[in-house]
Order: sequence, then C-alpha cells, then structure tokens
Amino acid sequence: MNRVATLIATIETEMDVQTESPAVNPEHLRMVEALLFAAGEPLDQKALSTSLPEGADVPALISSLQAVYEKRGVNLCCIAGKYQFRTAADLAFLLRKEQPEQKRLSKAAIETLAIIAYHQPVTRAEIEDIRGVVMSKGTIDTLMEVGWVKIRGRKRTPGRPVTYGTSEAFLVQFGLESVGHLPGLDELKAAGFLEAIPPSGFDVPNPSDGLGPDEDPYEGEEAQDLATGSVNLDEA
Amino acid sequence: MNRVATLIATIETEMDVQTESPAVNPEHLRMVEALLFAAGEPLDQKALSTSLPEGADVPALISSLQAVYEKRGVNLCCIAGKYQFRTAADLAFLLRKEQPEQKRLSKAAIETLAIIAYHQPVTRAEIEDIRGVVMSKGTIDTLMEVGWVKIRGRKRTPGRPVTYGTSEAFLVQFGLESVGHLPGLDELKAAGFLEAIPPSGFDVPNPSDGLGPDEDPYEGEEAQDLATGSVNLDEA
Amino acid sequence: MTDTAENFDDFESTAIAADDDALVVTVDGFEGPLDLLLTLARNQKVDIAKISVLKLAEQYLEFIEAARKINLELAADYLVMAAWLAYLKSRLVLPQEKTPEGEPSADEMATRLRWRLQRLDAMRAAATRLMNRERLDRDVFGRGDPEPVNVVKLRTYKDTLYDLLTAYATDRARRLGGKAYKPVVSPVLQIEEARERLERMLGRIGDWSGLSRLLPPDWQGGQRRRSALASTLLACLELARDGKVELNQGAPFEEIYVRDRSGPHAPLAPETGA
Repeated sequence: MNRVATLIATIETEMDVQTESPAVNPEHLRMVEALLFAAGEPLDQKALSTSLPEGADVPALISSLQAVYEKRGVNLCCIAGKYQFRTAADLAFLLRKEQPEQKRLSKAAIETLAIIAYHQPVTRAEIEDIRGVVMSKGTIDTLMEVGWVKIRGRKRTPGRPVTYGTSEAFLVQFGLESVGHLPGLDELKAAGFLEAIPPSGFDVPNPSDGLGPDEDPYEGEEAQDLATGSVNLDEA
Repeated sequence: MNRVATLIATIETEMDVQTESPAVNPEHLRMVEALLFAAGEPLDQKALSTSLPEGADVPALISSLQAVYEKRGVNLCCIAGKYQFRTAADLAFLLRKEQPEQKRLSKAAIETLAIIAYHQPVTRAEIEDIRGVVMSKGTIDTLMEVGWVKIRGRKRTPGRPVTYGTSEAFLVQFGLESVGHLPGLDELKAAGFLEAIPPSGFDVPNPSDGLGPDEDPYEGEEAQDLATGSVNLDEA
Repeated sequence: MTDTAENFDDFESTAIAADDDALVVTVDGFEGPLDLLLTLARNQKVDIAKISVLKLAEQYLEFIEAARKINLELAADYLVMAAWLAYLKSRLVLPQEKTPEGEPSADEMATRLRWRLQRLDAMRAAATRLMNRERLDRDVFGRGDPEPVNVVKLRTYKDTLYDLLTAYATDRARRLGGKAYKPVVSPVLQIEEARERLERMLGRIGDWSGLSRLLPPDWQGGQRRRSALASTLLACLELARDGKVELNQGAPFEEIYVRDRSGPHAPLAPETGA
C-alpha cells in the first residue's frame, strides 16, 4: 500500500506547513491554483492578488500551494520573483525535447553569458579581462538577441562604459528565482572571484583596456535600450 | 483548522479510490500528471501509455488523478476520450477580464436612431423614405443589439410590416424622461439645430411610445426574437 | 601531454596536440592567451592555485616559439603575453633581484597570474553548471495548453443627445433643403447632322419653304423640336454662306423661309408677311 504511505507522508508535510503558515482559505487556494495553471507565463503576487477576493493572503496561499505540489509531477516554482507551474525537473527524461537550433550558443557566448550573470553589472572591458581576450562584437549581440542579456546602465568611470546584466527571460529560461540564486554563487564569492579587479600596475596584461579595434563607443541611438533595460546606475 | 479538515476529506476520497481501483504506482502518477500538464492538446490513453514505462496501468492512473483533482482549482477532464487539465468550471470567472470600450454609432446608425425616436412607431420603409436611402440590414440590427431600438408591433397595412420604437435603455443613454421629452421643432430651432426657416417637408412629430392608431402589438412567432432583442412587450 | 584532448572536452576543436618532444601548434581553438595558459596549466595536472608559474611561462614561450617556426600568424595579444611572461620568468629565476619601488614582486605577479587562471577556470565551471540546469522548454515545461484570459469588452457608447439631435435636425434638413443639382440632359440634334440632312434635301426643297417644315419628322415637340429648330437654322445659315440656299424672314420671330439655290429656277422675291 504504497499509496497510503505516500498519503500519510503528505499529511505530515501538510501539517508542518500548517504550523508554519497561517491557515489558508481553501477556496482561495483553488483560485490561486486555477490562475497559475491557466496562465502560461509566471505570475507575480500582485497579479494574483488583483484576481483574488479582497484580503486573500497571497504569500501564504503560494507557500501552501508550493507545499502541496512539492512532490508532484508538476511543481510550483518561483521564477524571477514570479510563480509558475512547471513539470518536475526529475521528469525531464520523460519530456525532454531538443532545443531549437537558434539557441545553440558558441563557447564564447556561453562563457560571456556566465560572466555577465555572475559579475553583473559588468562592462565589456571587465568581461574581456576575465576571459583574457578581446571580444568579438557579435558575442554580446547574440546574447542580447536571444534576450538573455540587456544593457543595464553605465559605469561611473572614465569613458562611462555601458554595463551589462541578465534579463528576466534569462531567469525564466534557467529557472532561477533571482540572480542571487545562481548556482555556486556563494562559493565563487567566497573565493573572491566575483570581486572587482584589484588595482592594476602589477597586472597580467589585459587584452584591451580601452576601446577595442572592433568596438564602438556607446551613444545616441541606443539610448532607448538603456531606458528599457531597468538601469541601475547605483550599482555601477 | 479548515485545512486539516480538508485534508482528512481528501484522504477519505483517496481511500475510496484506493478500494475501487488497484493501487497505482505513485511515480507513474507523477508522470501522467506532468505529461498531461505539458501537453499542448488533450491526450488519449494510448498516447499516455506510449510515454509511460512498460506496464503502467493507464486507466487506473487517470481515474486516480481525476479523483485527486476533483475538488481542486484545476480538474482532469475527459473530452472525446482524451484527457486534459482544465480550470474548474466554477472558477471560470477568474479567467474573465472585463475591458471597457467606448464607441460611437456610425453616422447612418445615429440618424436612423433619431428617426426611429421621433417618428415611432415607424416601419423600415418609412425610415428609408425619410432618410432617402435604402438602409443596410446591419443598421437596425446594430441599434437593436445595443438595446436602444426594439420592435414595437406591426402596422395594419398590407404586408403588416413591423414597427420600430425606442427602448428604456435609449432614454437612459440620452438622459430623457420619455420620448415625449424630445425637443420639438421650435426647441430645435431655438437650440440652433435648425435654421429659422427649415426646408419644406421638415416635420417634427410628437413622438409617443404608446400604440399607434394603425399599429398592432407585436406577438406570435417572433417571441424568440423578442427575447434576445431586449424588447419590452409591456410597452408595445 | 598525450591526453590533451580531454582537456578540451568543452571546446570544439583541439588546439594543441603534442607528444613528448614535439609540439603541434595551432591557435585556432584558443580563445586568447589566457585560454592557452589555462590549457597548459591543466596539462601540469596540479591544482592551478599551486601551479609552477615558471614552468607555465616556459611552456608558453616554447609554444610561441614553435608557432613562429611554422610561420603561424599570432595575434598581437599572444605576443604581448609572451613578452610579459619572459619578463616574469627572468625575474623569477633571479630571486635575489630587488623589486623596484612601487612595483610588485615576481611572486606577487605569479600569484596574480594563478588567480586569473583560477578565476577563468571557475567561470567556465559556472558556465557549464548554468547550461546544465533544467531549462525551460527543454527539460521542464510550463502548461502546454494555457487557458487565456477572456477579455470581455464592456461596450459603452459616447453618443449624446446632442449627437442624436444633430443627426435628426441638421443632417435631415440638409438632405431636404439642399437637393443635389442634377443637370438635365437635353436631346440635341447635332448641327452636322442637320446640315447633312439639308444637303441631302437640296433640289427637293420647294421655293421658300418654311423652316419649321424642314425639321426631321421625329424631332417634333418640346425640347427635341427646339434643338432641331436651332440646329437646322444654323445649318441653313452655313448653307446660305456657301450660297446653296437663300433665307428670308419678314420680321423678328416670324417664320424663316428657305429657298433652294442649287436648282435651275431663277430666284424670285419671296412673299413677305406669310
């Protein structure tokens, strides 16, 4: 009687949840479930509470629903601060599909993407410093075209270079709650690999500190990209 | 402790299912759940069993899953022998969003409406005679759909054509107490809608929503049209 | 260095392959000098943090030398790195050398190089981990058949009583008052037609025939007659100019008489006041 055992385990889990979070309205729970199931895209708490009756405890409903679905074939995931039902990761073998060809990235692009993700906000020069090579113009273009990388702002250093960061689509694609949840982030931080480049003077030669031969200054017509890219100058 | 009560109820349901159908493999249950969730269209038992491991008891899995989702915000529905998760019918209102939209009547429609208002009860032929153009079928349909025009009765003339008049919704929209409050010739002149000397043949009748002298109330086979057209027989 | 290939498992091409003595050199597969250094470092099979920078520098310089021998074109940054490593090497092998003021020691420079290699290595590992995550629409899936929100349009109309009255009074008045001008197309007997007809009649027109009797029989009455009369008169005037007919009128608005001059008979004075 596997089933009963599972059920009892479920109850125990539920009871735990019960003691942690306040009792939730079961009708509200159904509604959140329906809303999240129906929507193709991740929904944030605000979107949920707009559709729910006044006074519904959205955070409690979500954590309750997450607990209900925790062991199921479908899980309620937190993606980019929003919530979405997704098939359980361990069932990937059952559902796996080949990625469409256009999203196959070059080695350089993958490496650049990782550096942007972990080091953001990061300038082109900093990416080149880490990779030890001048970047071809196409690399970041490809990442921006796929929609995973965006221009965040400009660094308050001479030349005011633009800074890159990852987009929400990146978080959605890789199933991340936020960039703070990148795998191995803490280890990299502890090892000091994410810190700003130490003062130069005794540094290994950089591929290019200034403007690369294939690099144009950022200006004018791209101003709109900046505006849409949730710029955070403070971090620069 | 609503939650616990719900849970106990769930267990009881589950136990019932348990006794009815053979024990199902909980891993298989997760797989069916994930497959049905991710599928872009309803899946039949054959499609499911192709994806599932050898020997999975698909009918039992489905009925077990249906029982699990029976009271939930999402149900496992069977449509034409295929299975699909759908939002629970009673939560359909969550997926409805009302969007206000402001429109204006077409020139032909408002002119027709005005003629119906002033000349009611009026037949289609009479409207065409006053406007001097043949009316397109859609014009009166639109006005009836909006709910401002209704069929009042039939004229006691050969062919017994239907007569049109205005509804209560019309009065509400245009802020009129009754159709008798529509401004007369002198008032139209005073308000500047008409020149001091209107063209010959310009008559402004005294509209009334009472039954005309040569008009019969609308009845009989058209009762169904009446029902849809928000027509008010009491007034006819 | 026979197992170099496995160090490139993430790379598309094997950039360096070597047996114990000879290096086979190509820079095609390397993403810059740091990448080359990292590959060489991995070949030392020790923790990068503890790697011998001196040995690494020697391997790098050897590689560059070999590349030059086969006239391989090397990007400038490979050469800059080579120069820097040669300098570092020279300082590393002269341990007694005093570090000039404000300049890092050779050990510090070596440490810094190790750190950069470690960092690149770590970022590559992170990239691999990132790409191996369960990715949406490849490994994990959202709802395959989402149920879209039904947008119900709540239609309201902006039309006001003003619009209604305008439609009734103004538009209707305009329709009644200002009937559109429709030109009346009158029947017209062309002058050429009238002249041709008269020319055919020449020789058969009697002495001093009334013009009204010469009109085409099917152009009698109303508009048609007026047009036929005018055209025939004009045709007669043309014929008179050509000397083919003579015209006579007793008084204004009286009948006009036409006399054929093409015939043999001598002209006679017309009776006036017919």
